[in-house]
Amino acid sequence: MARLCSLSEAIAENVKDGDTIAMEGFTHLIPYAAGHEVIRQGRKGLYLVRMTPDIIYDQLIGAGCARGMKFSWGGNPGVGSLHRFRDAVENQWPRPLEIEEHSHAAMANAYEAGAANLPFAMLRGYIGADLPKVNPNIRSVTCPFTGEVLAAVPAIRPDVSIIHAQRADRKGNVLIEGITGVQKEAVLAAKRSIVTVEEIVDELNPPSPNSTVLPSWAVTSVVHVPGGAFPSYAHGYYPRSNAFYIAWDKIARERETFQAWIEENVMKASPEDFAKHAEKQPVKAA
Amino acid sequence: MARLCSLSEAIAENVKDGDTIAMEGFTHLIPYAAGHEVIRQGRKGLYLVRMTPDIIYDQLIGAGCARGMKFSWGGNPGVGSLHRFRDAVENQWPRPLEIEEHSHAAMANAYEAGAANLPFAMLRGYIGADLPKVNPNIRSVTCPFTGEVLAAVPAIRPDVSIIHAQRADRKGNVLIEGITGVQKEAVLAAKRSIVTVEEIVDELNPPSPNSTVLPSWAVTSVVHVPGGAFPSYAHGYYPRSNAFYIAWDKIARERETFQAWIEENVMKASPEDFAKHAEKQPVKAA
Amino acid sequence: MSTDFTPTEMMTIAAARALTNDDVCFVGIGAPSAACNVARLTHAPDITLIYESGTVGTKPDVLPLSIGDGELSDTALFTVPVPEMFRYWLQGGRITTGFLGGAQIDKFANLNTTVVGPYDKPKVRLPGGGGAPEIASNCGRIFITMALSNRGFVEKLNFITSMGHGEGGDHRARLGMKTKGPTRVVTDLCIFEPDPVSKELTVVSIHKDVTREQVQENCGWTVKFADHVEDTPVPTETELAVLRDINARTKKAHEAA
Amino acid sequence: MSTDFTPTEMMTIAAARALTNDDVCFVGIGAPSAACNVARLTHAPDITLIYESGTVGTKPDVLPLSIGDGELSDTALFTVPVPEMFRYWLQGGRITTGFLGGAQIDKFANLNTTVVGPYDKPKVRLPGGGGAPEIASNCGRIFITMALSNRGFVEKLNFITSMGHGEGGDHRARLGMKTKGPTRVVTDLCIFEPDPVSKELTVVSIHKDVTREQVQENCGWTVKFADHVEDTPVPTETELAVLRDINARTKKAHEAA
Repeated sequence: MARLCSLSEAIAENVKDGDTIAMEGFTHLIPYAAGHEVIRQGRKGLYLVRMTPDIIYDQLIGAGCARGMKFSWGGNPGVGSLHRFRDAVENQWPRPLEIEEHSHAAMANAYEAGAANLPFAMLRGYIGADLPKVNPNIRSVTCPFTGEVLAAVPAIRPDVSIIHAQRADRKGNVLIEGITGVQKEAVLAAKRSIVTVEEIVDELNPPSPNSTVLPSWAVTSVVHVPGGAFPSYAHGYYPRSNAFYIAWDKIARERETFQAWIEENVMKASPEDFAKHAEKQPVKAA
Repeated sequence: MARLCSLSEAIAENVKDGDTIAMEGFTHLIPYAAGHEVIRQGRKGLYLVRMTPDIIYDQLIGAGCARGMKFSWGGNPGVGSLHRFRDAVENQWPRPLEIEEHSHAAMANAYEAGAANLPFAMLRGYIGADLPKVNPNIRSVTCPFTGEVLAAVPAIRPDVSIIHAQRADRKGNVLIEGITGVQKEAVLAAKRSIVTVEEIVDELNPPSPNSTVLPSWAVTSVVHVPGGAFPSYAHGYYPRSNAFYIAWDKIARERETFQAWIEENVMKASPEDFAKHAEKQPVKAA
Repeated sequence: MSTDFTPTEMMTIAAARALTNDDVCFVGIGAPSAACNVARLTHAPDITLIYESGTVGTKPDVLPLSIGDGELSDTALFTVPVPEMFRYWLQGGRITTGFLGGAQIDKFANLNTTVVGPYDKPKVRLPGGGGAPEIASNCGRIFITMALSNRGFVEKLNFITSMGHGEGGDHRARLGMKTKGPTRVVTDLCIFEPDPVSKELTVVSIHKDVTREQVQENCGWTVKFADHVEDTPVPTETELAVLRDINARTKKAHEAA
Repeated sequence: MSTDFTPTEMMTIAAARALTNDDVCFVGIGAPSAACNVARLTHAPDITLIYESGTVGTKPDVLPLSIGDGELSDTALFTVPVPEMFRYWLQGGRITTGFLGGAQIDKFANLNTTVVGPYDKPKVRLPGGGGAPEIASNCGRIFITMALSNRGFVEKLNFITSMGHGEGGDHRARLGMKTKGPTRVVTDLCIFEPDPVSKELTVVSIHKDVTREQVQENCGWTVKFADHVEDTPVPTETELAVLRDINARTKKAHEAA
């Protein structure tokens, strides 16, 4: 059963130096507060996994927490480059970053295979593309019925996955709504998992019998962190701060401005500081 | 885009003699009205696919529509045997029935692979079981990363899939709620598809953004057939007639009583006759 | 303490007792379903019951006739598509206990629900495996419940639908399975558990007023008894009341519709 | 008819025109997203727009900054998990048109969004492929839109992120692909289509007040022109009004939050 606890406890108990870690959220519900707590606790040597390493991983990479990254699209969505990621790849600053690069389809299938306890995923993919030439973890498998050759990638099985969700009940059952990305798969594929939520409620009351629910017994820790997805958004709670995504480009461009920002907004801050972001109303009700 | 039409048109246009056909519904939302229309139109040589061939396929088999069947559990759920199925397998009456037998896990994965346009599905399955000895379509595939051997089965790609759902809008977008079984996969895996629905509405209004919806452009025909899932049930509309499932055991036990029932309730009946079953209220509101 | 109970009631209640609040249980229809819900309504209110129709955390008020009755979805925490049920939840290794019944069982707790007689020319064509082959291999452990009879408990199965302990010993481990397999078989006369080494089913407990001779007469192989065979505690009044209540509600509901 | 428009406006509108009501379109972010929504708000109101975040049949009122803005889910017919999007909908062969942009393109409409320079020691590390490799192979056809420039339209790519026509000719078919690949590349100066046989990108239409020399100056390879090169019709007042409206709403929304 999931343990309801503080964010510092959840990170301390579940995220170890050297872990393979997935913080997921496809633009929506990105667990920023948890990412900041990982930086504050000074984790080192993490192997980061994420389809779309955007600002959250730019921060972890720039803060020196990461030794490597598996990903399929690394950018500031709609804005441009991730400067800390580029600085690590191009100049090994603050340390070298080993990368393993896939397509979205391969990553999504690899999470799916992890959740399904399969050792690999297969897809009709990578045809005519150059990634298989530079990534030895893109192989092939032959259909035993038709002889067709398909692409194969290893399943993703993180030591720990971290996601943010709308709400949990007091037993630790979690509801996710809207763009759910690969979050359910990331949690089910992982050995341990942390879910930060906007609200803890008495009754989960999913709007549909087929809503996306993670039962308490499939989650390790549940933490109440209102606003914890800022500057991404929580469908039904608060909108995405596009302005922050645009502003990040300037903050992250230079090492000094980045470090000053981390010092001020991460090292000297706490999870409770995210609550103010939860107060904005979405432009449209969910 | 889906065509809204009558049931007789939908079956006439989409179900051909000799087709591989899947009528799905995991206890819930079984497309009985459509099955009866197939019998009324006298289709022959159908290759039936269904995880749980219960009464609906007992009727098609007894009526002589089928040449073969792929399945994983053939019984009258909670009641006992399918007497028409057994008569076909044990005595070749009214004609021989070629069978290909799988486990639920394999069938579910095979539909999933069909929907995903893969030639086969893999699973951790059939370990120590005898089915692979009698079914040459259970093979194996080796993980190109770990060397692990997994079971493999061909994807299911029906010529036509038929399901029943709660409602559609006037454009032909379909909503399915409750126990959704493998219906979405069956439709997406098929060349053509028919969805019978309890209601046609102006606005689909799914209760959750993540509700199970089949968009109009992924469906061939949508038909309004209230009560069309009787004696199974439609979540939110009417309950399962357990009494009919129990009664079927006696009806189907002898060829004569079966044939009399089909004559009276199928050959002399019409899709509109199902409407009376839609009037019963579920014991619990959905 | 009540003494007025049927063998079937004893079987269901004895089966229910092995379940705990922490179990995430994949429930077969029929006798397993009754046992799991009695557990939920007595000593294990927080048990998670899962049916292969995709219903997770279900709390039915009446026992389902089928694996996918509306009652299961109405009372579930959530309901997933069937492919997801078999992929993420069962194969994903999330289920602690699978609870199965069967038409036939052998002394290594292998089950047959496929055919009696040759597969190609069956004497009796049974429903088939359904979820059982992968429930048997992917759940943490397996409980089985079925009435003891010579027809059901046979020396050799015509067909292994789902593997228990195979040929016994470390057969499961040799096939790469990391799960425990059948750890308990509850009948209307006694309870079997596999011998720790040979894995042969061994009587560990006998129900009230049942003799060893009756057990042997109703079993198709030469029965092994444990060194110390317990007396199965008789049903408590609460257990019996709960079971009879749910059976009565169920009968009424199934005849009504 | 308006004459007061920018090359970027012309590009977006020309790109929008190729889409129809019957299209099920997988929309890339940026220029493709603007074009697809202009099509939806003008001549193709029933077009189905799909973003890789899992949003199906979305009708955003402002253009999303990211592929998964809340606007997309709020206005979608439904939203699916990302693995399902790539498995059932894209790989499932349900998408008629994929609409991509890119950092670099070659004359066979192969795209690079991965690296400039060697992969191991990149001069510029670009974001990577994202959905593009499988969009390019699994959609019925591909439209591409990007501004014409020497840096973007290059003789040889350092890296093929997603295959267009590969080495040209029947290269796609030889690799077993049954889809058409890129059928149109819309720039701010002209429109290319692949030659029916060689598959080399060929200018088929030039925008108003643009010369062939300008096209050549801004393209990194020796440009082929079709026998008959059309004049791209200038934007209509409706097209321009719709594009400017949505751009204005978008700017306001993105600066607000």
